[in-house]
Formats: sequence, structure tokens, C-alpha cells
Amino acid sequence: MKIDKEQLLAGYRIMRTIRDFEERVHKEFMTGQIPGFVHLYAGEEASAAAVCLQLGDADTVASTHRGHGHAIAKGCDVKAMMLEIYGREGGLCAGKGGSMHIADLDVGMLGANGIVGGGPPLVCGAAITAKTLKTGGLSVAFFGDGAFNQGTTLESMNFARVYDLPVLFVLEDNGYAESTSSSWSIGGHNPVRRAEGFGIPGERVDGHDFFAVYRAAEDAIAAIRKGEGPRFIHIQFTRYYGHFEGDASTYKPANQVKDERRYLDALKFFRARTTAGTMLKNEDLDAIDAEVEALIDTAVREAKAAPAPDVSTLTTDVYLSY
Amino acid sequence: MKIDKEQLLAGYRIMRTIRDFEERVHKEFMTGQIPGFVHLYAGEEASAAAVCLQLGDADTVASTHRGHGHAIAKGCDVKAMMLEIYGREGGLCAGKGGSMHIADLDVGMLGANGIVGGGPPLVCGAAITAKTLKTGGLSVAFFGDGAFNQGTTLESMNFARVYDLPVLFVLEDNGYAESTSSSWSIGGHNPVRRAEGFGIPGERVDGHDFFAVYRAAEDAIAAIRKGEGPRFIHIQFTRYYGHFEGDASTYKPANQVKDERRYLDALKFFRARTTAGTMLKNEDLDAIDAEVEALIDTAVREAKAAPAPDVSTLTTDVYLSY
Amino acid sequence: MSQKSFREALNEAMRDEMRRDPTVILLGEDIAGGMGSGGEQDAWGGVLGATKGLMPEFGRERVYDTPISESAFIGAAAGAAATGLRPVAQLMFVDFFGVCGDQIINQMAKFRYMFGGKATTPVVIRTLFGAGTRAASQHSQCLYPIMTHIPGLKVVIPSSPYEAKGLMTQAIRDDDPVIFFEHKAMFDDKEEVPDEPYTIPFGVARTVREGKDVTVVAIGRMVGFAKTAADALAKDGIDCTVLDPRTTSPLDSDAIVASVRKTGRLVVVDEASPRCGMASDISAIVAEQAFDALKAPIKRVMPPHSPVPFAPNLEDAYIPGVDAISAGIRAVMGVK
Amino acid sequence: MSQKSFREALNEAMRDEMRRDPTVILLGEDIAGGMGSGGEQDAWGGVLGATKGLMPEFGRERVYDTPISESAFIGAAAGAAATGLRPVAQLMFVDFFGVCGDQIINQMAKFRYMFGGKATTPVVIRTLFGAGTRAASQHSQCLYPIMTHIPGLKVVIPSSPYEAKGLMTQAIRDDDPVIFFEHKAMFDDKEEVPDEPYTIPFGVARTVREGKDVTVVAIGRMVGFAKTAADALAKDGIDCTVLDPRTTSPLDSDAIVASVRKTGRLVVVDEASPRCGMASDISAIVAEQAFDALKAPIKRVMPPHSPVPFAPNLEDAYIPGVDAISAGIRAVMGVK
Ligand SMILES: Cc1ncc(C[n+]2csc(CCOP(=O)(O)OP(=O)(O)O)c2C)c(N)n1
Ligand SMILES: Cc1ncc(C[n+]2csc(CCOP(=O)(O)OP(=O)(O)O)c2C)c(N)n1
Ligand SMILES: [Mg+2]
Ligand SMILES: [Mg+2]
Repeated sequence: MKIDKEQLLAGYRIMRTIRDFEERVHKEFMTGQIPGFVHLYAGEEASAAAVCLQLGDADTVASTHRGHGHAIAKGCDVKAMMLEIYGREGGLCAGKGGSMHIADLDVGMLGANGIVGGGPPLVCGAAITAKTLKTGGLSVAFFGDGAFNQGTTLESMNFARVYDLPVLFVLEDNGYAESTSSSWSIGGHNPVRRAEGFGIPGERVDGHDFFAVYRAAEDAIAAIRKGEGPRFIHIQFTRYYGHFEGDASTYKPANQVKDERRYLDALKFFRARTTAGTMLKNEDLDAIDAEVEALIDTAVREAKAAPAPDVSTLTTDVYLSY
Repeated sequence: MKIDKEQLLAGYRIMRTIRDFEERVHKEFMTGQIPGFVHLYAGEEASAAAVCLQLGDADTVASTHRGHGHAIAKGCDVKAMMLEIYGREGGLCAGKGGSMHIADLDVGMLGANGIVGGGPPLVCGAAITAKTLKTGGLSVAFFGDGAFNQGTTLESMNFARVYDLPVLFVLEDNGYAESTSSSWSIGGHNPVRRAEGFGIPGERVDGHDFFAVYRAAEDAIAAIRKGEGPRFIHIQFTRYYGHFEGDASTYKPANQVKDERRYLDALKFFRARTTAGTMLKNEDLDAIDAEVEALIDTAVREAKAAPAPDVSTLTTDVYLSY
Repeated sequence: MSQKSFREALNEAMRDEMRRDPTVILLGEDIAGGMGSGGEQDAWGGVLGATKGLMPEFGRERVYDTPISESAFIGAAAGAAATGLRPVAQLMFVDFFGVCGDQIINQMAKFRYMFGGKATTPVVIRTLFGAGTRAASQHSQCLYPIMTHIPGLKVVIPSSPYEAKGLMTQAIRDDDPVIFFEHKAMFDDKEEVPDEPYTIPFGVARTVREGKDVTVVAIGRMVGFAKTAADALAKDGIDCTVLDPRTTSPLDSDAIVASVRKTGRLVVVDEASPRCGMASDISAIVAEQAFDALKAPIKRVMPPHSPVPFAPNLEDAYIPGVDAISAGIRAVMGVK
Repeated sequence: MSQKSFREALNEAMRDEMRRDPTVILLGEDIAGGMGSGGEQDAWGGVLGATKGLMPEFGRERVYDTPISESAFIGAAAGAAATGLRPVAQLMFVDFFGVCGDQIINQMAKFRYMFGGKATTPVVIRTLFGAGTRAASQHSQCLYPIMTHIPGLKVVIPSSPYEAKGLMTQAIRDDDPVIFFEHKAMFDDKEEVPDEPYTIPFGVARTVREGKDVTVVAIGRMVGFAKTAADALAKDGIDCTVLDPRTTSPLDSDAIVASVRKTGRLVVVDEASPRCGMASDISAIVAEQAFDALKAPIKRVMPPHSPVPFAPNLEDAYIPGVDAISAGIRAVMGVK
């Protein structure tokens, strides 16, 4: 595994930004000012961060309903994201998309998606674009354990395989789809074996460990860039909040909820590991913490202060021409 | 493997009926009297016969666009089938379905299907009925190599697994989906491993060998009836005719087409094997041949003579009540 | 009789039919909840809670929580119906139609016809629809025009808790495939609902309000809005009939045509996208069958031809509201 | 200029655009054929041969034969379009919409809007539709009303080879998602078609025939039938305008309304299922915008509300034919 200090700091910054963003959205949601549904990514930061850190401008990602983390990691503007989540003018999607449709094609973020399994087919297309235009790019499909049982996901794995498309399939297994346990819903209980059934090599990693995810993604991305076709990573971790805001997670065994933040925290692990030796200093990370906190603060403040979109935009941008 | 003389003769009768039915439809189609599309099952007889021979009244099957064989094997009335294919009054589906929608729920035949991958979800439902009503029945999904890449099929395998449904998934791999080779389209090139990826045990058999299919189905059905949940069989064989009538099969290597009937004929194999020793006598089989020939002859004659459905039936049976 | 919410009305109808008929089963994602979790079971009770309590009463043998595999389990409902059960499956949001549409439009809808009248497919697909919850483009559509378009399906859209219970009971007892639309913004609406089971027949419109000047046909959540608009306009001397078709397939076109023959004016209020929607459908039927009775152009009150936006002010502007309905009625009356 | 079939016209349009623009790629099942087979390549050329010869000319890098995984490859077309290509994907029969509908109605259709105007998704979905080939209930539907219903999609239905070429060229150059309907019973229709590329703009109806008594709006294969009926009726002194909208989304309602303002009568001929179909859509627009000009009820000529039957005599009775159209025109003229 090759990772230098700069990248470590960048990885931590992404994780910290996601964590703070989500914790703040959680808090603000309770005030009733954030409209609609939000699905928070807190607890899963290492996946988006360690994968996207290794992507470049020519690479793309498709996300899920739980999309804030991927958007941040792929470089979406955090303030514009917050404006979007509040449904305000200047939002990343002009207030039309909201949390579930955060996207920015300019940075290769193909969109959060309200449809479980909506993203994997799109990623095959982005990979075809990369191949056709010879950009050298690859495309990453993040999807949940629930989405792993959706036909669109499974078809896409086969399609990517038969055309050796440069696609990385990242199964983000947070243990649950809504209230349904992934230990029940995934027949065979072995996602890596399922991927192999489509001819796609894969491996399972602990998603609380940034370094484990980074290493697995590094290997997979290297193989994909070499032209070996799609790869698969099964990431296991924990979502800290409910399925969406408002869900009390009673379906989780009580002790699980109690312990997960304490014992299963990618950021804590990262800090412990990187500062135990000489890799990083606590101050480096503290500085990032402070910067991120200020950023999120500003983002929320600006979002709350921003006006609603002009109502004339209701019918714009349905088509380019009509 | 337990199979007695009576069952052997029944199995042969099914195969012979299918073969004659299909060869005759092929011939008659060229006269232009059969409307629409037909997809012939000739070459694949051992699958329908060896599987359905082991099913009872409480068991059901869902078929494909290539459905004549399964219909015959599950006990649909052959004359009514022929009337249906001609689009005549008295047809098994009153002339409304045609070749692609042959069905008879009274004998547990849930329908040919114009949609590739349409059947596997239905079979899960029939299995739920069997479980709920405690009929002891199981349900068989026949589907092609092309259908094995359809999301509906893959989802159904997972669904059947997580609920341990009494479902037998039979992949009828005749090498092609239209003109596309299954050696290309099935990523990973190992259907049994794919099924195992869903937690479903399976095995591969030579579909030109009635006894091989019979034995595999016997094992699978026994496991299913014991309550072990779904099983999978990958049957490899050859379709003798084009994808549909009119297709010249030029995508097949020329020698393959030339040789397949000579060397890959389940009926010839069956006769050779059963009459080599004392199992059956040639006369037994000859008698069946003659009976079947007469039956198909009558069926075609009656179908040609039958009137078209009354035009008033155009709008009947859309609903039970409306 | 007691005050019941839309949610409770649905729950009672399903519960009573499950008690009455052991062949009624439920399928859907998290309709109980907690499957395989080791935590609270029935933790979810369906995304808006309408099936809460049914798994504890009837057991997991009759309440199937499913993986996120709509084609598999909606198709399973079709297959189970064709073989002897009465499944009630939940397609959580009708927006997800696209991942399982084939099993609805090509399988369950067509079995009876394609199979020459031999199949009976008594399946109910419950599904959430409609805008108003800031759920954005992929969780706010109506899509009932698509279902109405497909021969072989029946399409039910209750406009209140009372309607919901009676229509759901009928849907479960009905022998044809029924797509049952539940407006997600109405789940907490309350009204008096009988405790005992009752059915409301399909294809019989409800007269919400009788008036002589204009016929207003409204669907689903729009019925309440239309009534509010009509009540207010009564003060201005505009006397509206408000009709709730209850089912769009079959559609009680007779009642609509008869009413227009009396009033001479028609306003159709439809929350669905405007092109090839229900407003157009009803308008066309009337333009054909009651043309001579019409005193004014038929007015359709509909959202714009755009996806549903997220931002609250945009979404509010998107949804046909009381003001838009009033304006529509005034327009056909030729008054400002 | 030469006589070209519908098939050839489509083929030329795709070929020319692929020559012109290296970002145009094709995807679909057996659109070349022989993938992995060891036998003849390009053996198929698409189910009705419209893409024959394109793989040999442009190679497998631009012509993707696909597994039977419509969600994956239709979705891939959407994803490729959003990232810089101009994919033309074939959904072999529009009846298969149900296995991949989500990628059409929720993904490609909504990107631009949901993403705040940032996405451009120049994708074409070619698809076969229509009855008349004894293909029965699951291979004979029209379903364009469903596509027309969805904001964000453009819907094109050419009525002849000339139209097919010009509209296909436009579809490929167009920057929005286009669903391109090809009537399977028209592939061998021939007429004079220019050899060089040309475009036909969307949203501009074609006047097939000009007459003063009745406006007949017909779609797809119905255009030819309507022209035949109108020509015959001319001998009886009934003088019809026949309009071909060419695209149902956008719809040239201005041309339709203007024509009805002249003739005072409207017949709409639509092969799609009758409920919430295009005939209703057009009827409703006219009932709203040209009500005062109407001299007779609007007549819709449509098939019955049933699946498409298999038996030839039933299917023939199902399809709106020249006789039904003539009867419709006579009805609005008040003559027998
Ligand atoms: C096709 C479809 N089916 C169902 C839903 C409703 N839904 C939204 S998120 C979700 C659970 C997804 O679980 P998973 O894929 O594990 O992702 P997670 O929420 O755990 O991140 C469900 C069922 C949906 N949005 N789309
Ligand atoms: C959803 C869907 N996609 C495509 C088709 C068109 N089609 C009909 S049969 C067929 C090939 C099926 O191949 P396979 O499953 O191997 O069955 P086989 O024909 O070989 O028996 C295709 C592509 C269809 N009917 N349905
Ligand atoms: Mg999950
Ligand atoms: Mg095959």
C-alpha cells in the first residue's frame, strides 16, 4: 500500500467532513428546518473516503439514497450541498434534487439515487464512456446490502464482466436495509462468492478501518486500470443513525447501538493508528477538525439564510429544448 | 436413481411427443398457416421430460417463449395446444395466447412467457402457495441461458433462497440466446457457481442424456421436498432449429449445426441405452412412436379444420368482473 | 364507528380480511420489519406503518418481509394469486414501478386474457403515491395513469379513511388484479370509520357534493381540495358538484357524463403529470359523450409537465391546490 | 433519392450519424449478432435488421451486443449519455419496458431536472411497437402514452420511411432523452428517401392531407390508414385534413388546434390502449383550447380496452383499421 502524508491528511479531512456534515444535519433536522427525508452516512466514512481518495478527474461514482458521503468524498462543494439539502437557491442542484439527488457531473459525481439499485447500470455507462473516449477513467458503484438483491445491480455486474468494463462495485454493507438484516436478506451469506459467481474477483474488508479499505481499493483499482475488468469489494460496517432521520433503530439489538460508536469508529481508529507512531501528529488532525467545523458551521448558517429558489424555476431544465 | 419401466415409457412418450410436435410445427409453419412467431424445443426434450415426469398434480412449472415442450411434459392437451398455435376456436387459451402464451393452470402449467425472465418470480409465488396451503407441491422455473442474465431471474433465486421456497431452477442452456453465445453472455462462465453465490446448490448435466437429467432432478426434488429450499440444475444441450422459425442459425459454426442432430439426440440415446439390455424393447418404443405420430397428425388436421374464434371473444375475459 | 386515520383504516381492512380468509397473505419490504435482526420484530410495520401489528397476529408464515427485489416479490404475488392465494403486496412507492413493471403490466394484468379466461389472479398491489412530502422527483409521482392505461388492471384511489377501508376490503375480495394507491400525505387524515368490515364497489363514483353549475371531478387527495374550493365558491354563488371516481379503472363514466349533462360544465382535477393523464382521459370521455351538454370548454387542473421538485416552495407551486382549483372553476363559469 | 424501406431509412440515419460523430454508439440485444458464437458475426443485425452492417463498419467498440439485461444496458446508455456519449440503445420491443422502466422514467428522464440543469443526457431508446404481426399480448403493445406521460422524455413516432430517417437523425443529434418508436409492421414499407442526412424537427406536425371538413389526427401506422380512409371519403364529398404529430412529446398542439379551428371537427386515431392514451390526450387539449370552434363531439378511434389477442381474426378486429376510421369520420360529419 502506498499512501503519503498528504493523502492521509486528505483522507482524514474527507472523513471528518462527512462525519461533521452528517452529525450537523442530524441535529438541524430535529429543528424541522430541513425538508423531506435524509439518510445519514455517519459511521461509514472510511468507504467513501478511502475509495474516492484514489480517484481522479476522469473517474466517476454513482451513489445511493445515502449519498452525502460519496458526494463529499468525490469533491462536491459542501456549502452548495448544504444549500441543496435545505432546498435553497444556490443549492448544488438548484434546490430541485434535495438530499436524495445530490449530484455534480462536473466532479464525476453521477448522483445520489432515490432508487435502490439505480446506480449500478449508470456506472456501466460511465465506464463505456471512459473506454470509448479513452479517458483512462473508471467508475465506482456504491450500493447497499439491500441493493445487492436488486436485479438492476446483479445485471450490471454481469454486464460489466462480459465487457470487462472498468467498474468497481463497492457493496456498503451496514448490516441493514431499513430494518431488514443483511445477514438474512443476502442468500448464501457470502457476497464475495456471489460476485465470483459473475466472474468478478472480490474481497471483504472491515469498513471501520480506513487502511483496510484503502488497500483493498488500491488493489482493485490497479487491476481495473490494467484492463482486467470489474472488481468487487464487500465493506462491512455500521450506520450510526437510523435508516432515515426519525427511525429509532429498535430493530438493532440494544447493546449493538450502544457500543457501535464507541468501538467501531473509523475516525477514532484512524487517529489512533496514525498518531501512535510518526505518521501524523495529533495537531495535524486537530487543525483539520477545526477547519471542518468552521466550514460546516458556515455552510449551515448560509443555507439557513439563503432564499428559496425562484418559483419560476419550477418548470425550467426539464429539457434542453422542447 | 429409481425409475421403473412404466416411467421410462412415459418419459419416452413425452420426448417423442415433443419431438414430433415440434418437427411438425416446423413443417407446417413453412406453409404459412401458423400465425406469428414460434420457438421450437426440438433437441431439448430430455429436460422437460425428465423433470416433469417427477412432478405431481400439486407441482407447477413456469415456462419460457420456447414453451411447447414444458406444456406437453406437464400434461397440457396436445390437440388443444395445436389449436392454440393455429389461433383457432377450442385452443388451449381460446386462441388469445398463441405459441408464446400456452398455459393451463389446471395442470399446473403457469404459462409460456413472452418475457425473458418472466417466469422465475411467478414460480416463487406458486411455491408460497404450496407452502401456505401445505400442498406439498414444488414449483419449477425453466429458463434459458439468456434469461440467466435477467435481473428478474437473479432476484428470484435470492428470494427463493431466503425463504427456503420449494423451487427448482432449471437453466436450459442451449448455447444461444437468439444469436448470442452463452459462453460469452454468462459472466464467469460457471452457472453452478453463480447459483451457489445465492446459496443455492446446483449441478451441471448433459441435457442430451435423459438419465443424467432424471438423476439430477431426482436429487434436487428430493432435497426440495425435504424442505431444504431451492435447487439449481444447469442443463447443457442443443436446439435443433433456429431461435424462432425463419432463423437460419448462421451464427452457429457450420459443422456444429451439421453434427448436432446426428450426435446429440436425446431420443436416440434413450433408445440405444434402454434397448441395449433388457430395460425396454424396441417394439415398446415403436408403438409409442406410432401412437404419437397419429396423435400429432390428428391434432394438425383438426387444427386446420377448426374455425377461428368468434370475434365477440375479443373483449371477453379481460377481467372476471368490470 | 370511531375516528380513524387513513393508516388505521387500511390496517383494519387488511387485518379483518386476514382473519376472515386464511389465503390472504402480505408481502413487502419491512412490512413487519426486523427480519433477521435480533432486535425488535415488527419494528417497522410498513414504511408508513399501515401493516403494523399484522405480523404479530398472523405470523411470518403470512406476512413476508422481503429483500429489495420488487420483481421477485411482486411477481411472486402474481404467481401466488394465480395458484390460489390472495396476496396483498406492497410496492413501497409507486415510483419504483420501473424495477418491477413487467410483473404488473405483462404478467398479472394479462394472465386471464392470454390464458383464454382460465386464470384468476386476485392480487392487490398497495403502493404509496403523490407529492407534498418533500420527497423529490423519484418519490412523489402518481403514475396511476400508467396503470389505468393497462387493460387487465383495476385501479383504486381512495380519497379518505372511510373510502380507504371499504375499497381495500373490496380490493382484497376482488378476483382481478388491483393496484391500490395510497396518498402518502393522507396517512394521518382522520374521520369516522365503521369498526366492522364493509365494501365499496368499484366503478361507482361518489358524489361528494351536489351542485348545479359545474361538475368537478377530482382524484385522491385532490377530492378534499376540490371540496374545500367548492365550499368556498358556494359563498360566491357558484354551486359545484364534486365527484370522486374512487376507481379510475373501471371508471364510472356514466356518473360523470350524467352530472355534466346536468351542470353543463366540467373541471377535472388530477395530481398526475398532465400528458396522457386522468384529467385528459375524463375530459375526452365527456367531450365524446356529453358534448352537446357542454356550455364551456373543459378545464383540466393539473401540475406542470415537469418532475416533482424538492424545494418546498417549488413543490407547493407544483401541486394543484385549492386556489388553482377555484381558478379553474371560475374559468369555466366565465367569472374572475 | 431512392426508394428505401423503413428499415433502410433507419439504418442510414444511424450509419450517417455514426460516421459523423464518433461519440455515437449502439447497444442492444443481437443488434449485430453472433457475439461469442464462432459462427457468422453480424448474423442478426437487430431483431428486424435495422442495424445490419453497422458492426462491420464501426466495430464492436461502438456496437455493443448485450446480454438480456435491459436494466443494465438501457441504464448504461443513460450513464454513457450523462458522461459524454450519444448512445442509441434498442429496447427490442417496447413491451419489455417493464423490466427496465426505472432507468427510463426515473433516471434518464429526470437527470437534468433533479440535478438542477447540469446534466445533458443525449440518449435515444429505439423500440418496436404495435400490433399486426400475430405476436400476441406481450409483443404488440404501443405504450407510447406511458412515455409521453413522463416529463423529461421526448417521444417520436415516425409514420413512414422518410419520416423515420429524418426523425432518427434529429433524435441522435438531440440533447434530450428520446424514445423512438418503430412500428414493426412498417419495416418493409417503402418510399422515396433522400440519400443525404436531413433532420425533421420535433414538435412540428406534418399535414398529410388538407381538407376543410374534419381534422383527423393519427399516429404512427395509423397515419397511413387515416390517409387511405380520407382519400376514399373524398369521393363521397367529405374533405379531411390528416395531421401526423410525428412526436407526441413535444406535441404540436398549436397545429392541431389551428386545424380544428378551421374544420370544426376532430377525429383522433390511436393504436394505443384507450384509457389515458394519446387519443384522450389530444382530445382533451382540443376540448380545452378549441371548444368554441367544435361543431361535433370529438371522436376517438381506438382499440378496445383489452390486451392484444393472438388469433389473426381477433387481432384484425382489435386494430383500428381503415373502416373504423371512416366510420369515425362519418360519425363526426353526422352521415352514415
Ligand atoms: C427500488 C427501491 N425499492 C425500495 C426503496 C425504499 N428504500 C430506500 S432505502 C432502502 C433500504 C436500502 O438498504 P441498503 O441498500 O442496505 O442501503 P442503506 O440504506 O443501508 O445504506 C429501501 C428499501 C427504494 N428507494 N427503491
Ligand atoms: C425481457 C425480454 N428481452 C428480450 C426478449 C427477446 N427475446 C426473446 S427470446 C430471446 C432469447 C432468449 O434466450 P434464452 O433465454 O437462452 O432462451 P432460448 O431462446 O435459447 O430458449 C430474446 C432476446 C424478450 N422476449 N424479453
Ligand atoms: Mg444497508
Ligand atoms: Mg438459450
